[in-house]
Amino acid sequence: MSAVLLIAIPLLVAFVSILSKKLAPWLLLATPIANLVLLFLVPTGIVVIGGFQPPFGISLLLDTYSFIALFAVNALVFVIGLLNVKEYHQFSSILLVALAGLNGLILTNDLFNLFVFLEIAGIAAYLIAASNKKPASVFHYLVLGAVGSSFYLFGLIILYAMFGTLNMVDMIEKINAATVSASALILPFFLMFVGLGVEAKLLPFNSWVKGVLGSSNTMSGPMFASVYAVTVSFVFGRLLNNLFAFQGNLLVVVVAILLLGIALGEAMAFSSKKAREILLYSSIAQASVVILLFVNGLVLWGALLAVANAVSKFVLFYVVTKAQKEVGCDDLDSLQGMFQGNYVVGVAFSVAALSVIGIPLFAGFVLKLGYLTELAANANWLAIAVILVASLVEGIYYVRMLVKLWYPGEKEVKVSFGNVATVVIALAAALLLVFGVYRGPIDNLDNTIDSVSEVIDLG
Amino acid sequence: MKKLFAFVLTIGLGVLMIFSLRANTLFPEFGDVSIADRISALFLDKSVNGDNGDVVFGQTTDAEDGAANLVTSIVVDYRSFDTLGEVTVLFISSLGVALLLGVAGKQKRLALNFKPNFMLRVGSRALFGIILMTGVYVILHGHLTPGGGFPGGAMIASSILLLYLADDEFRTKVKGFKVLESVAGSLYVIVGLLGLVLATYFLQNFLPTGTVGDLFSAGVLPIVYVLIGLKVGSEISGIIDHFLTEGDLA
Amino acid sequence: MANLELLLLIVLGTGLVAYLLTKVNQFLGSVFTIAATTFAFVSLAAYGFNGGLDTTVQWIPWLSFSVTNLGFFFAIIIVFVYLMVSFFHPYFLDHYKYPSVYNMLFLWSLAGVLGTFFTENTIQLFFFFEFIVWTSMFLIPMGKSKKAAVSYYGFSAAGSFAMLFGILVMANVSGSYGLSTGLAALTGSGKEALVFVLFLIAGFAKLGAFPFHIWLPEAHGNAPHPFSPVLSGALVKLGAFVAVFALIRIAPFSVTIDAIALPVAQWIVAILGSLSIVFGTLMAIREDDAKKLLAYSSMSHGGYILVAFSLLDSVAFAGGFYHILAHALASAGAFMAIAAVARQTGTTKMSELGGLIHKMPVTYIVYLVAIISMAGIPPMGGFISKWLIFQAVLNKGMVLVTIAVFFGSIGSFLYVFRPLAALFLGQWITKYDGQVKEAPLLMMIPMLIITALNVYTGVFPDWLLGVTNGVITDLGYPALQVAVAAPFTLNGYYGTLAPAIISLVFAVGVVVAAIIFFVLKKSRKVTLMDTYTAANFVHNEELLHYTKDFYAPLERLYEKYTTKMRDFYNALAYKVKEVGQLAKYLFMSKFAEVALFWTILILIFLLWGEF
Amino acid sequence: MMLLDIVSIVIGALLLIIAFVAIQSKDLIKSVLFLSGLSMLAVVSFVLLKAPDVALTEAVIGSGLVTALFIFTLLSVKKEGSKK
Amino acid sequence: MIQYAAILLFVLGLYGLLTNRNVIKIIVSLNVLEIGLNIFIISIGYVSGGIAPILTSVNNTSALLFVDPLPQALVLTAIVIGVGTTALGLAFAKSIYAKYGTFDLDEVEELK
Repeated sequence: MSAVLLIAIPLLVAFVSILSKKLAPWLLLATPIANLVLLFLVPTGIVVIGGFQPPFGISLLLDTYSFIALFAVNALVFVIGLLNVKEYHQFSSILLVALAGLNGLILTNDLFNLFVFLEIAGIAAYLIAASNKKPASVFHYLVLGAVGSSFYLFGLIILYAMFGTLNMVDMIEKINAATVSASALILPFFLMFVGLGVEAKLLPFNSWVKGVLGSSNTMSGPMFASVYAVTVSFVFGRLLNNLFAFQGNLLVVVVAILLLGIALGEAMAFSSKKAREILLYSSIAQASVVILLFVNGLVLWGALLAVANAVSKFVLFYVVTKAQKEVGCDDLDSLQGMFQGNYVVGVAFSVAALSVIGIPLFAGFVLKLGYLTELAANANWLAIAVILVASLVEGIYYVRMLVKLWYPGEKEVKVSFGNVATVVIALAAALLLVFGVYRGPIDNLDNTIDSVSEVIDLG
Repeated sequence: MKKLFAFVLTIGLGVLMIFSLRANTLFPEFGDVSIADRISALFLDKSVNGDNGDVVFGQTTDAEDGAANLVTSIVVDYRSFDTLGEVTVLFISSLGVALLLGVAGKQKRLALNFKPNFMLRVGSRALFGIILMTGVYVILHGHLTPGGGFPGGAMIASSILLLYLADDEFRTKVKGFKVLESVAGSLYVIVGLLGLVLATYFLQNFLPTGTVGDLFSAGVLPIVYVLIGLKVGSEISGIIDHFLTEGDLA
Repeated sequence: MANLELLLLIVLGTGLVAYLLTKVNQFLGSVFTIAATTFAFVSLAAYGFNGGLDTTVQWIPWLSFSVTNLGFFFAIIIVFVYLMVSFFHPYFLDHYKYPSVYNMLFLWSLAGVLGTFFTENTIQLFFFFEFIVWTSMFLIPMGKSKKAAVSYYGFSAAGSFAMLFGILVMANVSGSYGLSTGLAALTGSGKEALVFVLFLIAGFAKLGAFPFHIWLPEAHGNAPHPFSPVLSGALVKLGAFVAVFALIRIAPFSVTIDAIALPVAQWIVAILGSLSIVFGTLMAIREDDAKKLLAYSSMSHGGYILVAFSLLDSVAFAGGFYHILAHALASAGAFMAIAAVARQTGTTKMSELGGLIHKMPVTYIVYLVAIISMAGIPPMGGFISKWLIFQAVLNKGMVLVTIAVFFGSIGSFLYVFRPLAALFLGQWITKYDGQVKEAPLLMMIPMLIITALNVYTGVFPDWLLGVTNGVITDLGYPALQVAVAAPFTLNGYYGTLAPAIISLVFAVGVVVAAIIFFVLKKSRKVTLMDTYTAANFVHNEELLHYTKDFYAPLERLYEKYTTKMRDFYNALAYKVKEVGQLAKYLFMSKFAEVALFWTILILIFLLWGEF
Repeated sequence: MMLLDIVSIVIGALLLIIAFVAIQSKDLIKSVLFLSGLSMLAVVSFVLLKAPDVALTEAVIGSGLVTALFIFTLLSVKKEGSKK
Repeated sequence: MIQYAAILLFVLGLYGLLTNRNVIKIIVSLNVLEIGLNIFIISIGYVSGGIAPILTSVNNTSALLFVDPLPQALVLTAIVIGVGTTALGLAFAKSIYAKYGTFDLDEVEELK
């Protein structure tokens, strides 16, 4: 039993699945489940591949941090697969490869290997986005993604030339050991930051998001907004805490990018009228918040926020895309009163939205309070102010949206969600509710995650 | 005007990058690289898992890695996991091309504008064989000489491309490619899993590595390279097929 | 329930039960809601007044409570308003889209109220604050307007987020989230001014005071009829609670203005409070919708409360606390009366109603008493509080504030009279012939209780002033002198007040008037058509009473400026939208090139001059 | 040594010129063909930099297959254009 | 020298992406960028006077000076990944043409 199975099994299944169209959807459903089971069986720690000890061979790292992400990703992929298995059965193999790529991204401890998995996940993402039937916007995504990963590779190669290693842990040790001037690291770090920033939806590099998520469907919407978002956040978190040492100008630029991303993301959402657009701009802001937390060294809170956002965004995007599909339009005005016949979905949607805003009783509140406290302890008042103002704006448009969706307009809107979807959405919302009230597990994690940076060690 | 601005901007960036790298004391000057400081120093000596002493072509046996081509040793042994990922990238690209261009319903060849004459047809058949054989050779000797699964597989694909070009009516069996692709890919993963089962680690070389420089040496490396070659060949052939056929849109 | 946390949990639980019961039967659910609020009120009152509320046993981890006189004072008033209003539920629920949710959220927000006032932890304060916001937020759109909820949420959230910021700063200074420890650590830390401003923003926003008053008429006017009394009588007071904290317990500037012996910050708040008074009064005067009119009056009363607490003086504090009580009762009474009218007629527009006194005499009395109290006329509670506030303001010698305070008082005569005249007096609207009856009995009960209390607070303030004195001494100020010279009197700076005697005089006057009106009645009823004034014949029954453009000449003076603040906030929202559009254009419009352009630009910026 | 320097300067300049032409050319086919040429030059530079494996791969995949795919795309489109 | 040419090739690719609005040209620019990057990576491993990292009967001892093989292995991977991206991009180009009848993204914007 080895954590590498989490990557190998989806890959093997993906290779096999192209042989039978009928079997592929079932394989898609079975694989994440198998992974979830495996996740609890495999031992944690460094996983050596090919018998070559790190830093020479490629190694993976399974710790509490990656465990959280893997759990979220596999569970969400299962759920998304379950809800779309009928309609998008021809995407089964692609989703399987995507799953392998995402698991790899989370697990890998090697910078070049990260690039390879970034490409796997990226290409899978282009194809998932292709299900929107908007080739031009996907092409846009493809170009940006390709450029982004080229940037990443460029930065990585410069680092290799400087330090002669590709292993993350080895790299950081060498960086710390060599007394490098901060300016020497600006170029590689920023190139890598941009490369990942494209996928992480950070502000100036994310013009693909509008085209892709703005016309997303029940599969691609949740896939990008929750699964990909959580994965890339975690990868970012790992790099930010184990590799990037932002200083001086670079730190200023990075923080400015993130703060701008938060503020402008919310402003853009505020100025939108279409449900999917509102959600996608809001998720831009949320992604920036998560990464801002990582930049500030709040690993625990960043990670948990990423997961909570993934769950909420899954609910929000699924409901909205489903409604869009049935109504044919996602203008808020044309969806008025859609929860009238769907109380359960409506409540779940409201819970998810309120959790994103960070309102008491829901998971988002506990997290918001947690990270704001930590930021306050670091006396990071600017970040707090921006986040608070942003959440104010966010709250206003979410409330506007909720009120519209609950109370009918002139035309009656009927959307049927089906039993499976209703149950799944309700469960997701229930999770948000439970973790909003019962914060025991979070308190327990406190210690384990804080020690993560120490766990990552060659021994 | 806009173009000039963009030009100045990008070239300026390039110049800045060059200056930045020059000013970077840790960044080696071109050609002035000290490999001993890099992890690849041990790859060259084949002594990652313990010092092996000198590796001598045709003499050293049972090295931790038996490939004479050191690039191959990295690609399919030291960093084999990357290569698995790389194969996956190609796999998913071909899946994607099929998804995007494979229109449901009857498919027909894209008619080329020229009519190939008899000579061309016969000549290309002959050439097909030669290229195919070269491809196979390149794959099989990947661990000894330059080349390997990727260029070899691409050669196989180009030989098939030649058939497409030479004959308007020609179509291979896509289904066959698919099976080949699937089997080759699965076998790669299975080889990796065998490493996990028979030895300790995923993708570990579980066969004896033989003498450096022999054709039958380097353990699983040639096997993996053959699989990669088959997979790459079939995938690229599939991509070509999709680019050269079109659905009955009308 | 002697244990506060248990009580809170029970109220939360009853919310769920109420939801289920209302699903089964609306009437049953509403009765259950009444029972639940009664239970909450009775337990709170029974244990609270004897100091028997227990907060030591922890049922919910992470929460900590403590009973203070201040908190208890606020809580008991607000829970009482909830109790009174719950009697209205059986008659209104069927109008609403989601009746069961209505009951549930009503009770949940009550639980939030219980949590807010007894908290000993700042984060917890924020938690319950926000909890109340979102539970009440969903109730508002069940009324007339969907937009009202958004502006309600917007301002409330702006306030609570400002408070959160203040809390974080405070925690940063003190190292813990304890309320009293935080406040204690704050003094001398150099961060008082910031925290003070942030807390005040929260107080102002929630109270609907001057710069943040936009949501008041929107939310109060458009909320469901039985929820408006809660909003105005109860939830607005959350703002007062926070403002009291900020004004009394945080001393931001050591600089004081010698002439009035007040710190600058308090002086500014007093000025802002006066602005609220003037603004609310002026806006109320020109309002046509009775509920919106009362909302503006709430704003001006919020101003009184702010002025009172900014004076740092025990007479003013007594006035302030008493005003909180009096206004809660009066505005609850008035809104309930309007709700009763709205239920029977279906509208709250003054221009569409008239002469209801013939059909709804009791409601008329309720409303009359409530507005008398609001206007600060004896013998109602509002008079006592205003008397105290006037005394304190005069004593401080603050000219502008004094003018504002008196202006507000006179202005309230002008506006509260209008709904009275328009709704109840004047000409009967024939449209409602045979439709309108007096409100049902169950609705009568709370209205009459509140009316009685309005009178009681005005006639026998001694005991209640004793309660407020407890609060004041807790805050570290000397108690107001009550019943020192004689029983039933209170001391201000300029003489003593004997409310009972004044009330007696008034009672005699009323009796005399009644005798003249009923016994010596010489009047005769004339139908509208029966007229020969000015040689004009009236052919159809037009509405002839003066409810529209009642104060037209006065209004004309400031008409132009009435929308200024609203315009400001609209412009603000519009600016945010514009920024969003601009950002979309700059970062989202074109294809890859835009992103690349920015990347290159940033890279050049980074690399420039690095070597 | 000198020879290598000169050769690399020439190749570097050629690379840039050809790349510029490939990017600037209005004619798509020309642009693709120049890309293929660029790829061939890259192969030469790979050989110069002692990377025969990469050179072989780039020769077969970069300049061969990729160009073929480009051409096929343009071909299929041209045919459609002529149909209309 | 060739290293700097590679960097310039990379930014030239960026320039192409900035200025071109034709789908095919964008993919061409992307390829230019990738070729530049690949040459750069290889140049990182170059050692003056080094030989290709292949053991043969002629140069059979590890005392000889080899160039760094690792960047070469990385470039092999990068090339294949580049092909995958290019093939996919071209497939998207074809479907853009099928849907909008043009390769020009400006016209696509208008047609939307």
